[in-house]
Amino acid sequence: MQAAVIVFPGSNCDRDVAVCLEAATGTPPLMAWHGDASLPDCDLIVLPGGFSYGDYLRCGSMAANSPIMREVVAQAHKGAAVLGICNGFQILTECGLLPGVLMQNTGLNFVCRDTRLTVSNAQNAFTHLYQQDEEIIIPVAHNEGNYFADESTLASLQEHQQIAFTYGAGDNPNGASLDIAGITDKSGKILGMMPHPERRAEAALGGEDGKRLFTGIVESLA
Amino acid sequence: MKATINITLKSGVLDPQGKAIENALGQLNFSGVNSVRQGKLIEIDLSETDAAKAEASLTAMCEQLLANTVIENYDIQLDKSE
Amino acid sequence: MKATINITLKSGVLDPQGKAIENALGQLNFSGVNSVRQGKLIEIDLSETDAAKAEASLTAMCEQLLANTVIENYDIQLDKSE
Amino acid sequence: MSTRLNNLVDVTEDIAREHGLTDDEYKMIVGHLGRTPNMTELGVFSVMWSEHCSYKSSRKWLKKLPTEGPQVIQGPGENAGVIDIGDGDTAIFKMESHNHPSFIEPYQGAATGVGGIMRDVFTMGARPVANLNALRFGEPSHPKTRHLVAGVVSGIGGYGNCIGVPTVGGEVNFDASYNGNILVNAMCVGTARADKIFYAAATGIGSPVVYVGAKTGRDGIHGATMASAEFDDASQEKRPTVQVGDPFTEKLLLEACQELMASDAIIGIQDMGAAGLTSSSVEMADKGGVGIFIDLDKVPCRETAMSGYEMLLSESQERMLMVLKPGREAEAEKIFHRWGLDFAVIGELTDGHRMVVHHQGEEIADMPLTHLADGAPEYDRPHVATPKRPEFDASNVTHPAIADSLKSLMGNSEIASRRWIWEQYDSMVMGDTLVGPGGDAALVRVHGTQKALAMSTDVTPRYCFADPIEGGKQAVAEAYRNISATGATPLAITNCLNFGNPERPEIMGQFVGCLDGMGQACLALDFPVVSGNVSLYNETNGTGILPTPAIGGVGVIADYNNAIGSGFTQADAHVFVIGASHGALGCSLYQRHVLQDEAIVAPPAVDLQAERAHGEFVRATIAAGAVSAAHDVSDGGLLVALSEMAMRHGIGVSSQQQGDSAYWFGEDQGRYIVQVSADQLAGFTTAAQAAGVNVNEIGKTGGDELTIDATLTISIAELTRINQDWFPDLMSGKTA
Ligand SMILES: Nc1ncnc2c1ncn2[C@@H]1O[C@H](COP(=O)(O)OP(=O)(O)O)[C@@H](O)[C@H]1O
Ligand SMILES: [Mg+2]
Repeated sequence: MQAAVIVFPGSNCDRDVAVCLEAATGTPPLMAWHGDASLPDCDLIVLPGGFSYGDYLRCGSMAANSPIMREVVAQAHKGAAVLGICNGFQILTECGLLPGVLMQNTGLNFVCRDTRLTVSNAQNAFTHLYQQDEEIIIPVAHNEGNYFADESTLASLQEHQQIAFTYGAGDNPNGASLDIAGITDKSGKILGMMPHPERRAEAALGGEDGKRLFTGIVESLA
Repeated sequence: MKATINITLKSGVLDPQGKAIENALGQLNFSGVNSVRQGKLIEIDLSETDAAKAEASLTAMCEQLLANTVIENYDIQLDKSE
Repeated sequence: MKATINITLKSGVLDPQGKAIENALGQLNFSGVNSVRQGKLIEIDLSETDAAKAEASLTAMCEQLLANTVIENYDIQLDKSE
Repeated sequence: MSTRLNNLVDVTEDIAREHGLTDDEYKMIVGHLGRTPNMTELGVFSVMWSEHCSYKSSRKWLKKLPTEGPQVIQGPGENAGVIDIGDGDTAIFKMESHNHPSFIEPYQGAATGVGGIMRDVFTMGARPVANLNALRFGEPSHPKTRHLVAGVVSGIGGYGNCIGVPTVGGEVNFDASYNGNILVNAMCVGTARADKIFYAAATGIGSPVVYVGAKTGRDGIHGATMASAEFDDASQEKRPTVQVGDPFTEKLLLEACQELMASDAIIGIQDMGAAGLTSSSVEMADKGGVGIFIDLDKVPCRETAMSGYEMLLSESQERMLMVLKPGREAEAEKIFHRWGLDFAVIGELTDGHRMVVHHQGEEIADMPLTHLADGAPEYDRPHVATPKRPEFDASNVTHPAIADSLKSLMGNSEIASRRWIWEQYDSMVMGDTLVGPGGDAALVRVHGTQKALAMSTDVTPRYCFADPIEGGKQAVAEAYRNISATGATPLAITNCLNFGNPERPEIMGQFVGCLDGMGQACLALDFPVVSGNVSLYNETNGTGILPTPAIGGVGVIADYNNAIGSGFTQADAHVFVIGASHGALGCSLYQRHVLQDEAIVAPPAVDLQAERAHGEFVRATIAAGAVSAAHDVSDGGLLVALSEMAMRHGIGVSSQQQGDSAYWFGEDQGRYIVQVSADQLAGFTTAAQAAGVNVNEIGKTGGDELTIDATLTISIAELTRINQDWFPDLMSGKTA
């Protein structure tokens, strides 16, 4: 199985997620540079957290327009699984692979802390190792994680079971609509989420709740 | 040719920054502030001298990069004085 | 009375945002972009109907809160049409 | 202003004074040059001879600090200190102030402070792995405080979060003495392999001098001089010199430098910090014993028509100067261009120990390097020792009920949870943060190893004010204690010495006293100084800040699985106090904030022998598995420490110990509270006897309350609420 992590200038969770992918697959992922116009065929493409291009205009907007993203979109259309974490989620919405947009946190501050998440759909390619409605703890770290979409988009997300994770009651760190923490496309193979599963994939770092996401997708793709 | 692009949130989209400014103005005892919205201002200096061409190019920039049309409107003003 | 406040960086102050947009536009093959600067746009709706008073109050708001006068300039435009 | 900053203006004594030079200093410069300096040369001399760059008031005393030990690879004198952490790994760290810029523009001031200290660390070949910050603000109720706190915190977060280095610790105090002069001290810790450390010294006549990073603008010209001048109300006028940080560019610079450092193309490298191109080129050439030629026409500029003076003194951020091996320029250029950064060969090393600068085809400066680098006069400023204070007078004091005092302390500005601050910092990025903010020392794993670094910043300014010597000792001892409480071995410290105007003998006396105390503690605890920074003239309208020698300590634990936390982890465990409790209320938070007694009395004395013995005992019992949680006793004394241990994981504690307010809130030094599980009890007490350490069982863990028989019962939930609410309430304008 071939996994790749896209490295944008300003990505800063690329190494963290590579460590988790290597633990799950047994081999280090391919680290793909943003400026490359081509990308070997991949089974899983990860857009890591960070501040791509400084996130200076809108988070993820410049990365979404980078050469490598044309490749990522093309491979996604051919069926590759895509995981966008934090900044990666922002990039996925900016490039249209996922609907909606991530706006500034309603608290107006960057927030880094553990959050309680509910696995709202434990059926997709990423989440199948969790129990439906299981509560897990995964940290967030972002300034723009407030998921927003219009009413009809939100209704459609619900209808097609595209909401993968929601923040636990009273634990929404950013004001996201419907407490949305992560969504997928209709196929369930493209997942974008604000919380960082790679930061909770090892007991020494506080817990292993994030680990099943990586082992889960690797199993699905095997 | 210089252009100014105003990027504002669509009405109906919540604007926490605007709201925060509104509250802060209240705390500073400015009264009679009915609402505040915050947007972005982008000033671009283009080599293009033809207004129509400049406008077309700026529109493309807004659509592709500068604005997220899911939540934002944009308004292009060309400074034709030069 | 409605007002629009444009807040821009003073000249000479580093504008990483503008620079980044400039680079991104270049990557998207928009040519002839000489420079980009990014600022803020604040739209305020005031109860005040007297233009002079509104302007005075807006100036105070800019000085105290809206603009960081260490590095930013502000420009107030009143919409007198109403 | 820029029109005057060029060589068309003739230098006069008045202009020299405007540059912050005394008449005598100016005469010395004329003497060294053998002529009147031109404007550019005057600018260069003035920044190199500023307090900030030359340490002219502090050098004499800094030299007395212990800086050696088997663990020290590089002590003071480089961009950052380097210590050996075993297996060929090193930790590289330093702390630096950005006080004045942060007062003028809190967001950018703090952000560029973080950016600057990170460059000091990665310049040496290290990858930064942790940031800490020591902050002091004015009274919570002061009209500027909230704005400054909000700006500084978001600036620190804005920079560190973006570049992707976790901010894992720090400290915050509020005191009226900082109303007009906040302190923002940033510390960065990095790691590198011992055989891949880079130094500033430039050697090899003819080697190319290379500029990389961001372009040069008119940012912060005279920033270095400004940091050495007292504030007055008119200083608002100096505003346009504020620098703006660009963390994205710094991230690119970090990655590009790391990539080039993997090769052997670099001879010397130095970040452009205070006094920018000037100080970096002077320092590199002087350390290498060579001369340097610079052609300013090659310098990448962001603005038009910059004079040579402006280019040399600009403090634009995110820039580095390197000397490469001849012939390696192309390969280096390729790397920097790939990262989208400027790269320019701007000069070369020369023989003769001079700095020669050309601009627009003309020679605009020619100066002897020795006099620039080390030529500033060293001042032995008059100092008067701080008078010894009386002991705290306990007679005639009416003590409130202990429960009320505890609640008041838990919700006090000095003890209230700092969560509001540290939730704005990404404390977990890089995937190695084992213990982030909120504990004693932070613990960060050395990537890919079993080792972890323990880090803490500490100083208690109110002690330093009352007794600089004891306060200086205490700051070092507390850092030692915080690190020991995790199980890690304290190895070395950095410092940031924030004081008022050194031209006032009583301030100089504080400085001398604090350094004396620090030095004694460093020696006694084997905890040498490897880097640091001095910030003087922290005064507004003649009122100085509390003396604030912030200490940043670093330690290591060989296997992070053996490290422990500061909170109770189990019920029915035994709780011991290590060290004697005499009820020292002098300068305690209890005296200040509960009794509202502002009298300046003697702070608790620091027994360095006991500190060392207790620290060694705690580490040994942690290593032996006898102690499963440990917390040092500091601000607020025993009862506050117990509460903190209970709140951490919501596990209560009950005590039969009978004690008065002095017992529960006294701030005697050298103490820890530890948790010992029932099956480890015998081993623990035997070890204590063998070590001759005073241990005293005061209670047992369990339940969800803090209970002291016949004295108080408070739920941990209530303590937590009181402790958590203060900061958000302050920042939302509810209190203050
Ligand atoms: N208080 C101090 N204790 C020990 N070393 C110090 C102290 N202050 C400064 N130094 C050392 O002096 C050197 C110059 O410091 P500084 O000017 O702050 O560095 P930079 O040029 O990076 O700004 C550094 O090596 C620093 O570690
Ligand atoms: Mg330096």
